[in-house]
Amino acid sequence: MTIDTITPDEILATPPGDLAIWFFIFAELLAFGVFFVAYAFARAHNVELFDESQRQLDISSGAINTLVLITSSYFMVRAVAAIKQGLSRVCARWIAAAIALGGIFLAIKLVEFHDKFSAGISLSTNTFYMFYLSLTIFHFMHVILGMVILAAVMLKARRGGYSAQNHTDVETGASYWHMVDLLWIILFPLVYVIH
Amino acid sequence: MQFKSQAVAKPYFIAAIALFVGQILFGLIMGFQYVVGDFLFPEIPFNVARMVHTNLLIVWLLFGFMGAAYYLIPEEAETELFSPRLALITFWVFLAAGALTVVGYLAVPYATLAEATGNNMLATMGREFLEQPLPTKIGIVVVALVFLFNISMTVLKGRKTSISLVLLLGLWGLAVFFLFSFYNPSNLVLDKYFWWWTVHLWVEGVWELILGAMLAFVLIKITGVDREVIEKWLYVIIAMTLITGIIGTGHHYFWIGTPEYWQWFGSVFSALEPIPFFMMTVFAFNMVNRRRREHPNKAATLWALGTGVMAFLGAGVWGFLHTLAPVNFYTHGSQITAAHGHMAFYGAYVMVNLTMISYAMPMLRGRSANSPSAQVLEMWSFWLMTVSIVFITLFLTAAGILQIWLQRMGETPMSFMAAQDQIMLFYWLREAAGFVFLLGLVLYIWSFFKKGEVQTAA
Amino acid sequence: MSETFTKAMARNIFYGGAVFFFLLFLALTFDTVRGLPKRDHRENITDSVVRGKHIWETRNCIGCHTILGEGAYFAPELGNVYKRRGGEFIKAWIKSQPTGAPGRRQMPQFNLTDQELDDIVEFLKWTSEIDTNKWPPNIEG
Amino acid sequence: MDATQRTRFIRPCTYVWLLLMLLTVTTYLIGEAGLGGIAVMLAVLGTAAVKVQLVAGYFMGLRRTRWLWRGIVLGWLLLVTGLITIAYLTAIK
Repeated sequence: MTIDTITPDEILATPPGDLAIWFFIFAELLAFGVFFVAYAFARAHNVELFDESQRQLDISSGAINTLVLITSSYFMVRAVAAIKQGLSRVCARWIAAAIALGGIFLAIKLVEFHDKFSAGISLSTNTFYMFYLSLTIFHFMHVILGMVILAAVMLKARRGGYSAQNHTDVETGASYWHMVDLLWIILFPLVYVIH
Repeated sequence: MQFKSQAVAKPYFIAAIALFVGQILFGLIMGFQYVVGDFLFPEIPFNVARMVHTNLLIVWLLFGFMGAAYYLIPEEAETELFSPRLALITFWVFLAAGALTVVGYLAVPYATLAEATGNNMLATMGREFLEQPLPTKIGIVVVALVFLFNISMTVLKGRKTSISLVLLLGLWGLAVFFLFSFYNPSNLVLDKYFWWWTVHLWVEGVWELILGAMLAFVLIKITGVDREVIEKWLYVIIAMTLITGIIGTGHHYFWIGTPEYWQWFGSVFSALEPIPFFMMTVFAFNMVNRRRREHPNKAATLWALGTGVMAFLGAGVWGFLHTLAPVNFYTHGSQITAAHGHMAFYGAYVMVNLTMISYAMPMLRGRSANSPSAQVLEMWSFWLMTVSIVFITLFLTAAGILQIWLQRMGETPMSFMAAQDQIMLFYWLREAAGFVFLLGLVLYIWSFFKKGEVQTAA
Repeated sequence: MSETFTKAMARNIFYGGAVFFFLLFLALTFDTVRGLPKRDHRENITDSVVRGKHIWETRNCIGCHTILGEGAYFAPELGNVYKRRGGEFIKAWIKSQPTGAPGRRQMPQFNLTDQELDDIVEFLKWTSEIDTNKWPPNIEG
Repeated sequence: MDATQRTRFIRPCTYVWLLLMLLTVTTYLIGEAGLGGIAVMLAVLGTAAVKVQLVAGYFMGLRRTRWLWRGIVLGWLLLVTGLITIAYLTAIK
């Protein structure tokens, strides 16, 4: 696999997209990171309860969701690549595909939530489910917010609002979307798999 | 002072400082009642002195916010205030309502006051910080609406800057969340749940927007750094404020009957609440270091920098001290809470008001800054007041730790009163620090009257 | 910071973040309010408890005491006083105030009728049965 | 951005994407098999860490930025996974 070597002149001073979104990304990473660690230490106190409740989760839908989000994240990379060449219509199509996959993620999640809520599980059932529902709902809302951002960027891209020289918003939207994917990449194994 | 109508801010600032003095006097009475229990009993029982102390605090801060708005909105919007006459009318209405309420607290037993003011029709009295009788609460809403109408019209017909927009957001938010003080269900848990929507979403939500806007305005004027940079940082700071502060309300929902998950949400998000205050301190020092002009008003610069630091210390550090659920389990309802309250209110909201007043007052009197000798006096008052609040907070923290150790830990816990007797020393020390604070406040007032050669109006 | 960080984006994050977290807060509020009846036993709120809360407010007890840890820190916590002292003690205490002991903290005499005394005790009894996640740490409150 | 540079940017990301899919499937299989214990936990957590580093480096483009930005994400990642490992180790005992 050709790992592309970075020539020193290509080093950017700041990450792609608007630096303000990166303040927001780091704040979100901090908040989610504290929740992940809180989950782990809360589990340390009642391992049996966590393992037993964890087994009731639908692991396949969690895995599919991971694949969906990673692919959606990849589509955003292709969208950024497209706009770097000035192909704003192609870029808009890639973003639309990413949003579609985001929609699939939400759908799978809603089915999962429906099963849990109809089984009478709520935030107050037990500590595991409190963490499971808080983390996944908190992430769920981030996916929605991400899709709103991408939709805004897509509409402007479709109208040809971006070009090879001016496409910071596309990179900003992409960076936020990658963060949403990155958080789920940790959330899935932590909550669904490891015990 | 570029616009005539900015002069309407002057009475607001004067009233603010006058009520501030009243608040401190009643604070000293209460401080003494902590050590000599029957001081001024039954004429002014502790609960009455407390109502006057806390209500004067909030009313004078509101006067300060309104004065600040009447001063900076015309300058930001680059147009005359919509109606200076309306501003003066609401000034007298608000002052009268405040004065009558305080007289009501002091002259009449609270039960009789409640009877006489329609509390049986709509019971909204008897809750901390919201003890005002119904007519006063309605008066506050009317004054707030007229005030907001006045400055919103000014902004609409003038230049819209981020600072005036953020200030309007904060002030409209303040008015909206005050409406929850009219909701008083007979279920205590629901009552407390939405009581915090007025109290917490004020001081850890919309008031921080007002604080940010005022500080940004003063920093632009003092440092001359261009508006784009300062407003950019303002948005990042208040974004972090609401991101952490809204769910941060959860740190009040640990022990009042609300579900257990609030202990996780409240702890995590309120633990992040010091971040915007830290950013505000870095922002303030950064702007002053990169200043493009030497503003003659050194005192206001000191106040602006002090606001950042003390807000971070009082609201941020001392808040974090007891915000995590396992810690709060022991510190809830102890003197630790009182310690945080003092330094947070002073560091964040008292100091930003004093920053605004010490910047705007000379302008309102036709000069860019007070004479150097007056400014030295003002700086003395800054250090006296700030250091005394630090000591009040330290003494109350020590009292709180000892109180928790004696009353809530170990096998043989003491009763409340027994524990209070053991920590009397700290209450004496706190009272002494209170008098130092009063001295600082007197110096602050004196500095406005001190003569000395004066710079021309910049 | 150079222009790599625009005010427009910072403003969008402010509005986006504020709305996002306020919606999340409303969702949590909805869930809390829906789940409260099981935790605060509101079925036990009799007329007497309601009148008791009214007396608690109109005598400004919050001006000296704390209830469930919130209020003034001058006098004892009353959220669990019913469990600590029992109803009769509370009524006797209120009737016998102020103590007049020199230098001690004084509680005013509210001249409550027997009915009002029963109401305030009912209110404090109901308050002591709220599920406060095992707060306060011990009976001293 | 000409064709060659395009491939130099997209091709690695495509490979990274396939690798991420593969790692996800392996995590899923481990989870489906219900394997437990420290070794498995460390393996799955390690996989997640690698995936995060890939996304941050290639998808987010941090490989093309100053070391500071990658350091922040890497530092955060090490802290979070480290604390999780500690929590799981203390739990097992």
